Amino acid sequence: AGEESTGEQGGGAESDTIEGVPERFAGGEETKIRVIRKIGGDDHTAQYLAGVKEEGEALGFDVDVFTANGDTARYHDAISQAIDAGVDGLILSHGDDAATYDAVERAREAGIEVVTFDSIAELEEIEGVTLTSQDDEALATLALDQLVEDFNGEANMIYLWVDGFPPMVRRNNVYQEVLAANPGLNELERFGVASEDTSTQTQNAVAAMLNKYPEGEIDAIFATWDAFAIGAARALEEAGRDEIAIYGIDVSNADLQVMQQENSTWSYTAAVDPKLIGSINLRILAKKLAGEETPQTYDLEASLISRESLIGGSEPVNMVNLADVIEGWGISDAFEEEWMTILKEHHNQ
Amino acid sequence: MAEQKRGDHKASFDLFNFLYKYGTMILIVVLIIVFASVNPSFIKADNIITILRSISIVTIIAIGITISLAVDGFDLSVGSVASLASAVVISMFVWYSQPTAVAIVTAIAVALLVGAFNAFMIVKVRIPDLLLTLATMFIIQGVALTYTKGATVSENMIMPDGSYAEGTISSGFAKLGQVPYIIIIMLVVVFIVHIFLTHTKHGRYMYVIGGNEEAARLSGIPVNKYKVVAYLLSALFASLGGIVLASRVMTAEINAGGPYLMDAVAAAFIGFAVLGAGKPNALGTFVGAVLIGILANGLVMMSVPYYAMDIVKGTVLALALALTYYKSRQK
Amino acid sequence: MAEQKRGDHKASFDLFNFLYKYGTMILIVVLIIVFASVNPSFIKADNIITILRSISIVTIIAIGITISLAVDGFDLSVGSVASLASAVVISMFVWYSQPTAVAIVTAIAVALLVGAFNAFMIVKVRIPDLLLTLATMFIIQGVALTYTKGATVSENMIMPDGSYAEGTISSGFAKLGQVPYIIIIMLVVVFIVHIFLTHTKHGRYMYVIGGNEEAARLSGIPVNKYKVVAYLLSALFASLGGIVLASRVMTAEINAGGPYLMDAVAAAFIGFAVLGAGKPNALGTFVGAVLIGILANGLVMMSVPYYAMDIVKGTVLALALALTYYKSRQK
Amino acid sequence: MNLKMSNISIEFPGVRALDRASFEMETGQAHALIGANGAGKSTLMKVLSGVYNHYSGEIYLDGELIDIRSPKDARRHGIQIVYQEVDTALVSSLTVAENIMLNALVANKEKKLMIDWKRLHQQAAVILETLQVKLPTRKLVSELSLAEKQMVLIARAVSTECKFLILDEPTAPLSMTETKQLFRVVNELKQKDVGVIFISHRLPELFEICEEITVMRNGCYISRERTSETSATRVIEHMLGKSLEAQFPERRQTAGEVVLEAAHISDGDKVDDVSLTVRAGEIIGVAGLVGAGKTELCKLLFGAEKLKAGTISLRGKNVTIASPTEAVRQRIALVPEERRKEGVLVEESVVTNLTASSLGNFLKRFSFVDVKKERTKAEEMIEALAIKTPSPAATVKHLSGGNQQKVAIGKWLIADSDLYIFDEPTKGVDVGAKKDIFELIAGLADRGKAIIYASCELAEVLGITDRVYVLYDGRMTKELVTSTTNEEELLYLSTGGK
Ligand SMILES: Nc1ncnc2c1ncn2[C@@H]1O[C@H](COP(=O)(O)OP(=O)(O)OP(=O)(O)O)[C@@H](O)[C@H]1O
Ligand SMILES: Nc1ncnc2c1ncn2[C@@H]1O[C@H](COP(=O)(O)OP(=O)(O)OP(=O)(O)O)[C@@H](O)[C@H]1O
Ligand SMILES: [Mg+2]
Ligand SMILES: [Mg+2]
Repeated sequence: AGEESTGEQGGGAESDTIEGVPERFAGGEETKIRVIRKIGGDDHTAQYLAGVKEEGEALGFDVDVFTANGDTARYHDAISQAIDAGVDGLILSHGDDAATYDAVERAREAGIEVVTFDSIAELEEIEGVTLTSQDDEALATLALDQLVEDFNGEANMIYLWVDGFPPMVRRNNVYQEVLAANPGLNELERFGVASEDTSTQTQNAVAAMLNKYPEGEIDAIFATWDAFAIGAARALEEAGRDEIAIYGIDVSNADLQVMQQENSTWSYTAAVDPKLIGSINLRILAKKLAGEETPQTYDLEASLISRESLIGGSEPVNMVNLADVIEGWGISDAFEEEWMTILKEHHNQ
Repeated sequence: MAEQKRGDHKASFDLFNFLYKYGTMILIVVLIIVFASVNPSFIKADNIITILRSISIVTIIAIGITISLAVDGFDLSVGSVASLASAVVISMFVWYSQPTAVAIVTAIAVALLVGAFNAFMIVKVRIPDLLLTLATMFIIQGVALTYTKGATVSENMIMPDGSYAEGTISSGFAKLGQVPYIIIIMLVVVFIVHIFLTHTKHGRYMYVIGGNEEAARLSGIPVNKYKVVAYLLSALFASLGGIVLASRVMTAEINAGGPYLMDAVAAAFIGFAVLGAGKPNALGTFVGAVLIGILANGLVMMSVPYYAMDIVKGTVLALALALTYYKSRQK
Repeated sequence: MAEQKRGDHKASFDLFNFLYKYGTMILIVVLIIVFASVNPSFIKADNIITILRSISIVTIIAIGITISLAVDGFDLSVGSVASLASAVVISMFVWYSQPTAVAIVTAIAVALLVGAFNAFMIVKVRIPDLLLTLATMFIIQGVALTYTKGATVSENMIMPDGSYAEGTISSGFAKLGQVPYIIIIMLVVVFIVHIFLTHTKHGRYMYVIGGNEEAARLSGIPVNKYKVVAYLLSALFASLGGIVLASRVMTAEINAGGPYLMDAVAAAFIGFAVLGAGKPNALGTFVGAVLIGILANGLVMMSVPYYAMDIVKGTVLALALALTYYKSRQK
Repeated sequence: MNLKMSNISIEFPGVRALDRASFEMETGQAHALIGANGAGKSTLMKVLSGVYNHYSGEIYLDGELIDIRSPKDARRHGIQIVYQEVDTALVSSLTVAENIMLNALVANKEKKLMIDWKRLHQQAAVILETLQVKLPTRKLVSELSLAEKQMVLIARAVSTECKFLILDEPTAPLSMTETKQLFRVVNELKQKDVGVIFISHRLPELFEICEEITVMRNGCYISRERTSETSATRVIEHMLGKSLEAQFPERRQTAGEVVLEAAHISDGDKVDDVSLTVRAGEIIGVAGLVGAGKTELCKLLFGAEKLKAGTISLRGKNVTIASPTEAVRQRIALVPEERRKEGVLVEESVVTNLTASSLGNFLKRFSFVDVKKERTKAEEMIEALAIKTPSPAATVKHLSGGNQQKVAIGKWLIADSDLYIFDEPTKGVDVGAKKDIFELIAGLADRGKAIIYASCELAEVLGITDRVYVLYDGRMTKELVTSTTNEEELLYLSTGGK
């Protein structure tokens, strides 16, 4: 503590410069970051945004977050506004429409650094943009491989999937491949909606399917989104059909809660920590602002969480202590630079 | 209109009268027959319970709308009130470790505050109900989001300060959303409100106010008081819907109640004509919800692609309306 | 009501009259001053263009609603019609490699079919507009979803048979959604509909019908014809909104138009009172949209958390309504 | 020109509203059409103006058979109508000029797309001028008085070719001066060789303005005579099918203790410093022209308007009547002027209407309505008042005007109030039903009820009341004892004389 106080007394002029960090941040001027996400209203969004905001504020940035709740034009309004406002960095999530290309191009022309998450692939063509994504292929493969293994490639399944979103399209591609490779896999029904009450609608729909297929006729449910998996899990619980196993994708606190419930049939879920995605997105952006090298694309690694591993311990598992159960969960030193630690410490005082 | 009477005369016109009264019922029966013949498990007890369970929340919320319609009002804020109630009740358990009674009472109290705000603005400031409750809808949506910081509230969730939420949802509360309780709650709500609206003085007054407010006022009926009560009841049932929803899903998802608005409105409107009531009524609302529930369930059973379901749902709704209104209002 | 006249008497009442007429305008000015003083870049040309662009689609759709309101109707299906039009126009380019004119004309034609369906059911089958367009909303949502098989339509998309879509969106079409064209389109729409409603025979007939349908019929105005036209126009502007939206985002996402419904309704309702019109009017609707747009933009500028924005939006809406209606309807 | 309707029949469900009715008249004169409530006057005129197309019978214009099946047909032949309920024909959200020029605009042959607003207002102003009516053309119709609205409709009627003008009960809501104004306009029209068909329940004015009179009863034509060659008693006999004995019942004077005393009350707007007292068993009149503030005074006493100054005491105790609910609790009853809008619940059954103000007396436990008790009481009342209704469960909107009024009164009889306020209870009611209503009111007074009777029908006020307060422009000009005054004095005071 003594050192610090002398440091502060030491040089009035230098008090503003921080040692050992890139020039860009040494002066301590404000760095304005805008995070704009097209989809909203789900837990993934809340965690992702929390991840970006936490990491950014730790680094002393001024982070504003916004979700357009699925309204594409509003999404673009927000991007335009950010460009007008002259922010330093922009993190765009779910820019899956063609117009995102122009938007990013304009941002780049205005000298704004851009990192995107789960957005259109064409953005690669733009100089200096980093495209990050959850590795959807890996997510789907993890879950489906487990399913195939558990049933030796012979199962009657319900497929919960909705079209219209790039990650969903990618997950479906894997699913189709796995189906083709395993003739014993048989899709009985499929369902999926993307709305504000996806989980409840799924719950009702799965309940109806359960009545249609009596015990023994369904082996597994493959849910390509946790909102589907939650709905399915509740439906199974309500119907007392614990013979059906759910293989899901994505995870949240509420999901972990459901998975850990007694008699829960949600056996596996493949996921990337959404909060971690947020943090890494921000770190990449910080590196860009610092003028450092960044890759053009980065896929976040996926893990498979099993129900067994969750209920093994003594206390309930949530998104924080999930790291204790799943190796490598929630922790990544990807793009973590020494100067970031210094900067965080500086702003932590 | 006086023209409606004409139906008494000719046999051909009686058909329309008949359809007006029984159209919705017939449609339900036809749907049941069609679905059951395609897939007999449709009419098995399990599935009937599934259907009843699936409509229970919509019905409870729609009953609230029915009451606001009875005084010729309209409450668009019910969906967001349900969201808020569900967030409050779960957070009471999870964040504040409150007992069940406190959690439920708090959620209802918050909803009643919203109802009181609606009533005040409509009755005193005289903003047209549709507009005001539209504004309230936005406000309460935002309040619910702000309250939960945009996150799903669930057991063991991580709090802003990094600690865990330690509260648990009581097992008693968890029962509310399960069969048979959830169905019983719905039936009790429908029954009570039906009795209230058709057999008590207060219900009678509400209809009278809905029919002609000025005449009701000059008959000595305390119009404003009843309107306030109607909006309070509307908020009460919306919060009950939200609480049952919370119990059914054991989490409070963001804007969880929002999507119920449209279905609840549709149920209440279909209910107008059921048995020729010609005005908002609890039994009719229930029948409307049943129609919507049967459709949603039967279509899944028939493996109709999800994206085509809205078409069928909308078409049947239009059909129900056409049956009800065709000729019945004709000159 | 005769009571309104009293306003002429006392000075204190004039204030309310003044607020009724200019309340919304004043609110807008106050908001501009507040936002600009917090962040001067709010009133820079760039940001004003951003605001105008952001409200253009809402305004175009709200103008359609305004026309349906003018004949005392209501069209809830505009959001889904916009979705459908956006899906059709993009698919015409991407799937069928059609020229711009064909793509646009097809999208409009499809929307007009929906408008004609609405009009037929409302005018001939006599289903109340609110109910029928609610049903249509579901149906068209489903039709749009089915048409796109639930997928986003965009250039180079993968078709069901595994091949790539080969069509491209013409650069001419891409311009529609860009500044200045998108703003020009909006202003032209507002201007034309304003002229149409206030200065042409047809517009006046619509107001007459909306004011007193029976009187209009007895005067020999072909009421049904105008109602049909109103619903067609409503669908037309909804599809125009959808087309502009498609051009702006260059893809057709599922249910892309859905979120516009509520904002468009709010804009049209706020517009009622603007300049004391007392009835749905195109300029008022534009002012209403400006109010909403300024709010949305200013709140982002002020770094209001996204989840609290709805609160402010709802509150200002309520405030605008309260300014408009308080005392103006008082006994 | 000669207009002739013959053998017109029309049926509504359960009602044969017109039964081979006929009617004949010439242009250039006013022709009265009279009959009891429900006789079919309005229906006949609606046939003539093309509202109904499912009638049988023929219509001739100058001996030539014409076919009228739509309002357009009627207008093409120069037949225009001003409806009994003016609001049904006006667009209140639009201006005077637009409302006047509506038909002209629609009929306009030149297919111009744009509206020339300046010309429109000029044309409207010209029409108003020819009728010698002063009205700003840019005013919204919603801001007009009832009489002004009527003038707008007449102006509209003459804006296009008009050979026959039907006025259905135009004077019912008009004041004396407004009626004079209307008559002037009618005479103006006669000069222009327009034939005016004049429906009214006020016999004297028919004799004043009309050359001929046609009487209808039960959907049938009864007689056509020149007014100069017949008399009121003869016309009434034709109307009712029997002669009418004394119209006003005998009154037994038994004024008891003071029930209501209002001192210097004002509503800050229409009613200004009014004082009055009513005793038990007494009928007091509130006389005044339309617009004098009678309705407002009645509503003020009933708590339906806010009291700004003054005090009201009931049975000797000062009270604040903040709402109609409070008034009912204090056993005050108001039979309002606007029957269909305020007096009855048109969409509800007769039973519901009759018990609306006293439902508290028909309850079981937990506020459950005792349906049996309620119905029994309603049936009693239906019988006592001789309300003509198919059943107690019938919807009130299907009843005729007079019977609706009886329902509106019956509601308060069941509530058993101490003070009854009647606001224009005989408006639009035929002479036969009027007599029933007078008897009812007198009966109430005989049973010791206090009664306030507000009306602009000065003759009726004189006939039924014990004392009269005259209202002029919201102020009470004088208190009179009925037996010592006459119509001239009332009229003089009502028009501002001191
Ligand atoms: N649209 C209708 N449907 C059913 N019955 C009707 C209709 N119009 C009129 N009637 C009936 O026809 C009869 C004649 O009614 P009409 O209105 O012509 O009477 P009126 O002579 O004008 O009476 P009033 O003096 O009360 O105005 C009444 O019994 C009335 O109930
Ligand atoms: N602009 C208007 N439009 C419709 N009705 C009106 C209008 N102005 C007045 N009336 C009606 O005409 C009647 C007389 O109006 P007002 O309140 O001015 O005078 P009043 O003295 O209370 O009436 P009255 O002398 O007939 O009892 C009332 O029943 C009122 O409802
Ligand atoms: Mg009549
Ligand atoms: Mg009056």
